[in-house]
Amino acid sequence: MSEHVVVAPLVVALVTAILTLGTRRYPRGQRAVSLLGIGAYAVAVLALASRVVPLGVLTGSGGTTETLTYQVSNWPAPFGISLVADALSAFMLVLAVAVVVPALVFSALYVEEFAQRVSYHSLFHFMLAGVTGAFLTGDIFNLFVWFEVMLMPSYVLVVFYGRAEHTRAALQYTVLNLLGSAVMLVAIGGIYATVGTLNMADIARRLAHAGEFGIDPAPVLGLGAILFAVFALKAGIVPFQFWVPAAYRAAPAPIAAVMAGVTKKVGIYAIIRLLFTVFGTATVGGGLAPARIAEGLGFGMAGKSFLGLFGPVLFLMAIGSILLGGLGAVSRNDLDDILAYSSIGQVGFIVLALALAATGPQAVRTAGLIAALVYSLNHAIAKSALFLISGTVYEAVGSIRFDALGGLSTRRPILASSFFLGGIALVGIPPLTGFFGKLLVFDTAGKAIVAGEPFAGVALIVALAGAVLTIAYVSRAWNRAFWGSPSDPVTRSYQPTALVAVVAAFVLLVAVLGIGFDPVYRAAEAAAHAATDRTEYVEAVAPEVIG
Amino acid sequence: MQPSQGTLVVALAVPFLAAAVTPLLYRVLGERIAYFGAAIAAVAFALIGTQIGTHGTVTIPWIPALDVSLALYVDGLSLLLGLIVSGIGILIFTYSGGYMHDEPGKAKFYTTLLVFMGAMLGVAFAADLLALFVFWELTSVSSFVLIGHYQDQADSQYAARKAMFITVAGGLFMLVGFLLLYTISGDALGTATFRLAGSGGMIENAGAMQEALRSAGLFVPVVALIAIGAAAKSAQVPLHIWLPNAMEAPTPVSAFLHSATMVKAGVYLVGRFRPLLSTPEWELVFAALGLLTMTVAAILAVAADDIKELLAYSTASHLGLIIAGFGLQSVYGAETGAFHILNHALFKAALFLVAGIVAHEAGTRLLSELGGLWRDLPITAAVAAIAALGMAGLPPFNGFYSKELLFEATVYTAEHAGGLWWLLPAVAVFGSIFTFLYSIRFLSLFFGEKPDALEHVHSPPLTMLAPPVVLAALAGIVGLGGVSATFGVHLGPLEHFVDRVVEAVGATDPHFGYHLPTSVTPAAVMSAITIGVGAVAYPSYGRIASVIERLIAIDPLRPNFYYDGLVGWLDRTTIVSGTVQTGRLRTYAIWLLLAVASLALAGYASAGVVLPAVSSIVADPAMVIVLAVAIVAALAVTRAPSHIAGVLTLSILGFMVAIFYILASAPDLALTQLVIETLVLVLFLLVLDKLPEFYGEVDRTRALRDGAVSAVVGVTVFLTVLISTAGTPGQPIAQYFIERAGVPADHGSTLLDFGGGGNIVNVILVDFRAFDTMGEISVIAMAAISVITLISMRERGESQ
Amino acid sequence: MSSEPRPTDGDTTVIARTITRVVVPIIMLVAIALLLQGHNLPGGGFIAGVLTVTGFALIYVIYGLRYVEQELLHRTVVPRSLPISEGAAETDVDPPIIKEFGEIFTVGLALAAASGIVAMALGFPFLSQGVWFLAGVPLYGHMEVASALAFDLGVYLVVVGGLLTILAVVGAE
Amino acid sequence: MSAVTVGTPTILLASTSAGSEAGQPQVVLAIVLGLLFALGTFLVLRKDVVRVVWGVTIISQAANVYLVTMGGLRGAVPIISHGGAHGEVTDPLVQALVLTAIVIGFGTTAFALVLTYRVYEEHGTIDLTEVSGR
Repeated sequence: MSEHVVVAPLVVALVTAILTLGTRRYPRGQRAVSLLGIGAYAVAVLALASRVVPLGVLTGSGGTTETLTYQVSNWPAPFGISLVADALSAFMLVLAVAVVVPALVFSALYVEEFAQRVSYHSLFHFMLAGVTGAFLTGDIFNLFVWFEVMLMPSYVLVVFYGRAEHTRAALQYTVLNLLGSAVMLVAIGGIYATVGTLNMADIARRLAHAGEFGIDPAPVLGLGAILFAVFALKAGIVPFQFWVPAAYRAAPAPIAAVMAGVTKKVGIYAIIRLLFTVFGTATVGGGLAPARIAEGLGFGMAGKSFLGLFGPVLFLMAIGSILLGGLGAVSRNDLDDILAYSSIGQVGFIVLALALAATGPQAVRTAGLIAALVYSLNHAIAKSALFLISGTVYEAVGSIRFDALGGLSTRRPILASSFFLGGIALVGIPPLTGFFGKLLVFDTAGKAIVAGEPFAGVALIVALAGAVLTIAYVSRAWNRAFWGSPSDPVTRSYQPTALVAVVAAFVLLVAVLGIGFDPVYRAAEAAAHAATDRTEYVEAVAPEVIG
Repeated sequence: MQPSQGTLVVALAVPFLAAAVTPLLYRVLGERIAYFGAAIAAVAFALIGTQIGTHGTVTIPWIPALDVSLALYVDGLSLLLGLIVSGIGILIFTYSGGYMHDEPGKAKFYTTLLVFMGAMLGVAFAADLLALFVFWELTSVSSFVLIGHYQDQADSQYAARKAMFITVAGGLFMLVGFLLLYTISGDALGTATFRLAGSGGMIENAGAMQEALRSAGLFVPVVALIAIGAAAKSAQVPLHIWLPNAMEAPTPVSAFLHSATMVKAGVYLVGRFRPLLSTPEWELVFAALGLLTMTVAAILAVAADDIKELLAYSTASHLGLIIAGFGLQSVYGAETGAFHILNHALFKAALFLVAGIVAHEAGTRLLSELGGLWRDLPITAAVAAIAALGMAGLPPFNGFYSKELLFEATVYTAEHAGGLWWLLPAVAVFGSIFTFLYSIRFLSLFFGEKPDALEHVHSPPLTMLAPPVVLAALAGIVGLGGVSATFGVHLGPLEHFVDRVVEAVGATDPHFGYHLPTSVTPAAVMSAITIGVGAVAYPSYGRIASVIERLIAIDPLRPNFYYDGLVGWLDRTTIVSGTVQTGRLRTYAIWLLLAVASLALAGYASAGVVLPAVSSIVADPAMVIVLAVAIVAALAVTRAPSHIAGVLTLSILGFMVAIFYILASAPDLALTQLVIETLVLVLFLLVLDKLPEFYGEVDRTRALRDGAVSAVVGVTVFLTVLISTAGTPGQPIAQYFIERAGVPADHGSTLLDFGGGGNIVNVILVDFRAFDTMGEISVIAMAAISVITLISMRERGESQ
Repeated sequence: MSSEPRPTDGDTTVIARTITRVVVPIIMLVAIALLLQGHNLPGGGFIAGVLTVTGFALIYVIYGLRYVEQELLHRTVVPRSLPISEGAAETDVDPPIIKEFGEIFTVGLALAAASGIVAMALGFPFLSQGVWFLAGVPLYGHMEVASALAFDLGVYLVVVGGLLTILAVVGAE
Repeated sequence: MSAVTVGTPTILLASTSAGSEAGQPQVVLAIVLGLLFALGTFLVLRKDVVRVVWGVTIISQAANVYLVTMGGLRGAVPIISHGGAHGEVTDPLVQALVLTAIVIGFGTTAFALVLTYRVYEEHGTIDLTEVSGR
């Protein structure tokens, strides 16, 4: 019960945030606390992850994954709030660590002194606490709270550097997310009213045995769809992507890195958790009309499961995201802009894998989830690294607009090589992690085709089109910014050595994890199994029954 | 004999390791780094050479979880390619030592060239589809970097991007083909495997694989996908367009990557897959693709004025020849492909190096500005003669024999299949005529009159001269082997080696031999026609070239029409930023709200939610009044004539909500709401004090549209409330809190399993769900910091 | 408008000032009562916190911010032309009063988090609460002490500090 | 770890007691909430930033009312004296949730207001049609 290792990452992030608030008068102390805090956070996450997914699982030498639970305030589930650390949560937490550690180190060197003291570190750690809480919690209202904890700092961090366009971006971002929060409350309230509980494991169990609990699961599908929409808003999937480009461009580089790398993945995580763990086996009596239509169109398999609705929805959203992100990115004239649009498209690939997972038979489902997770990991690392590189370019040159860049590859070869590595990881060149992401998405589509899902062919074509668009915009960014004759600003640029060192070390991860892909795959596999194993999840939380 | 794992691994690893140290080593060695590269290539060549005669697979595990290994397979085909790559590598590195003398970016150049060589060796030996793909894409990436070597030139950038675009995208198609094969292998072999060659691989079970592919209806798609990958890499029509642009690279790169080795990867792939997929469909796809390319590219070569461009089109054309050979199912087809890979590598690399010498020493690459160079460059001229005549397919030079084989193969197929298949030999001859024409035209730059504009041309340094001489000598020896074989003296080792290649591409029990024609065979007649027509047409070369030029100036026929159109559109399109991401919050909010509403409604509809029957509308009259006032207040807010009026009515709404909470037995909420509402009012007044009065009169159509959106949202919420209040879940968890919040009648001195407070709401907040509260107070603290930050950070920091 | 008298200052009537003077202490008292009784009767950290802030807000609206700072909190008023220049005081990122409020919510957060961590130290999960019944306390005789009170106090401080900060910053503009 | 002993589930209350009124759809509230959301939406779509903030405020307030409604509107004030509950009390859980939501809502509203002020400072207007632009 008192497995404090589960709550440790969250407590560390919270305490660090509070300490950085308390040390605002001592800038050096504050920075030291912040950096130590992120180190402690990394240790806490790794300790948790190694408990949940033992090393043996990663090396393939045996061992089994565990699902750890923790009842905050010592009240039993489902009455108290449960924290659940299974392989999926652990995977996402480690992904977060991979991004936030370099991002914070980068920030300490990059964000100006004054800004760091005002609030930067506290906001950063609160945001991290929100992310951590969202990954760990097993309670939907608590999820709302941690979403808010994550969003509140992100609002102001978007507008951190005050300029007209930043303010505009923040206004849009804030208003859309406030609407999202209100909508989320409605969904949570509705689910509570119809299912009678807030605990995710309990919801899953009650939905699976609706009759015993006297529940009519029918309304839950619609309410769940509302909840899903809120998650999609966080993940920036079409048609909820509107805030993404402006917000990412406005945010300081390390914040854009964390938002694209981590907070977006919170949305993805929540979608996986909701659709596959909580709703995975939920069915409604009577006919699911779209499911029947889908049946006619060949989406088949899911039958009357909730996924019968979400599969096609995810599919359409994925297609929209891939095309919109790709076509948006390809003509932009500014590094951050390209990266922001690109992140819409890249998340589309993740969602595409999820769509295939939602509609396909079990083998395709597992493959799709693994693909989505591996793709998420690559996107987190590569995209965050690219945002940091863009920040470094800004620091060195004073602009990230193409018309002011050019010739960086001769002037700043290490920085340029870092961008190149990150860029081709996005494209999916082997043996980088991005390749495995694409590979597994394609493989899932291939499996679905062999399994006789006609729409899988469309998925494959869209994925190929998206990949071609990725080549187009990455190569264009490279040509415009890094090749060519050095522009005046580039000629006058200086070498921010420490920043370059951070980004170079960070971006190497895409190669290291690609070449040593085996443990990554096994981790994703364990996470995918955890995501679909509702029984294990429910049994680990073991919500009690009254009456 | 089994190949040696250690030897192979070292041969493959050495180039990569060398690449890793090259940037540092360059600081020590400077220009001499070229010879370091040559030495590395020589080491690889020697190591691979020791494996001649072996056959089999060695496996190094890589990703056991996916059953992917770096399996290396040795047979004739992989040895052929491996030896070409490392052997020509030696010569190219040596040549570069002279050629790159004055060029920028040498450290990057040699590093990339070494990486490329390693990757190409990987392509040659990989037995696993995934490993093959890894190396395959690495060659594309190194090609990108090398084509863009002169990175400040717009042409180089264009060329590099185009090459990357086409080869990497083509690779993705191929990857899909590989994955389909992988999935199918699960049906065919029991367990899914990426293993292509070697024991337990797909080729060994070709029959079962074909059957499984067919029953899944995937045979043709897989062949097509692999064809796209191969065509992209080997510059087959219509994906050939990147190759002429790739000539922007330094000449050693053109010779190495874009004629002798990298472009051979696609051809190699076709050869490798031949034993697995060779069927009538296969024959149709690749014979057609190959012959089309052979002809079209040869025609385009005739129109070229730049010698490197001519050679580039010629390369595409010859690769087409090889593909056509591998496409044909007869043993002659296999022999054509196998033998021509070798011949082409020898003569084309030599020609490129010659072109490099000419460009380097004469300062131009335009045929129209060159001529009569043999006086200044006699050795180069001799090399060019041997190589170009081989390219033309003139006996007794090496290219002649492989072209004879192609003719033989097409005639064989036509004789057996009849009908339209007779087009094959016709097209082969037709294309070959153009090959003859441009080959002679290339050679002509050494003969005839030297243009006045051309100054004295220096002879090249030895490092640049020796490599083409070696290549031409080898080409010459291969050619002479055919002559001597006519008299019974065979070039045994070579013929034996080609035998093994032929075997590797799927012919059983081959007996390869080549010699000059000794009787009037159809192939000999076709050769005679080719040469005869070519010789007759050559005097009209200028006219033919200008006809072709006029033809390819017509847009739909222009080779780059489609690529430039597509990429140009992509680079400028505002389809997203102009129509979707408009920057208008209104649009964004409409999409968000409508999407949420439609998701919810779709959910209700598809779950078949039945609206609850409303028997009677029982409602507390007080509540009805309060809510009615709230609605009126909200309405008034929307119609408020000023900000102040709006805020005041807004707070009326807030106070009504507070009263509602009282009626709903929620005193804590009511208190909080009341006080918060006051604070909000104060805050609004403070801020509004500084804002301009702005009412934004609403125009009618917009109001209607917004009204419709609002109505949809309203109806969705209405339904949601109706449906969810009708729910009667058993055992709601709230009961637990009611029971456990208080203090039980009997208790000890400490109480842990009860809340111990009378106010259940407060006990939930500070105990049962204190975790929520912890998050919530964090939000409040952050709201405060955020407000401070908003104010104190304005006008600060980065401006973009 | 920083150190200038607010236009409203002149407008507030004597009645308003007098009423404020009477009402505010009552509000404060009620707030503290609400905080302490919150566990058993309506109230608690939130309500008490927002009520306290309302009291301050009332003074602020009637008397102006300067009064709050100078007379109530004995702070010198610096021209609050935010953003404060970096050179002004090396350690001050906030204007004085906001710094004070900032400390209040920081302490509140720390208190709330610490109460949770203490539970961990005692071997219970994060944020576990307990109640102790003490016998023989003078005057009360029988008294119950809820650990949740510490947490609630933290909540109170955060609400007071946070909301006052917002009011002060907005008002200072 | 004595609190762990809570683990043994005891029959606390008959499950039907709280749900006795819950099955009755709240038509009046459904209409009111529908209208509030609709009016809030209408405001969010205006070009005056202040009105947009009002709209968001109304919507989040309506969401809170909705949440309270979800607890069922019958029953006594959820305050109990020592010794346990007597009589039927209304669902305290939703009230606690709404309390959390109200306070969070205040924080975000305050932020949105200051942001509005910033928008005015940066753009010299709070007309969204002028503020937008790509």
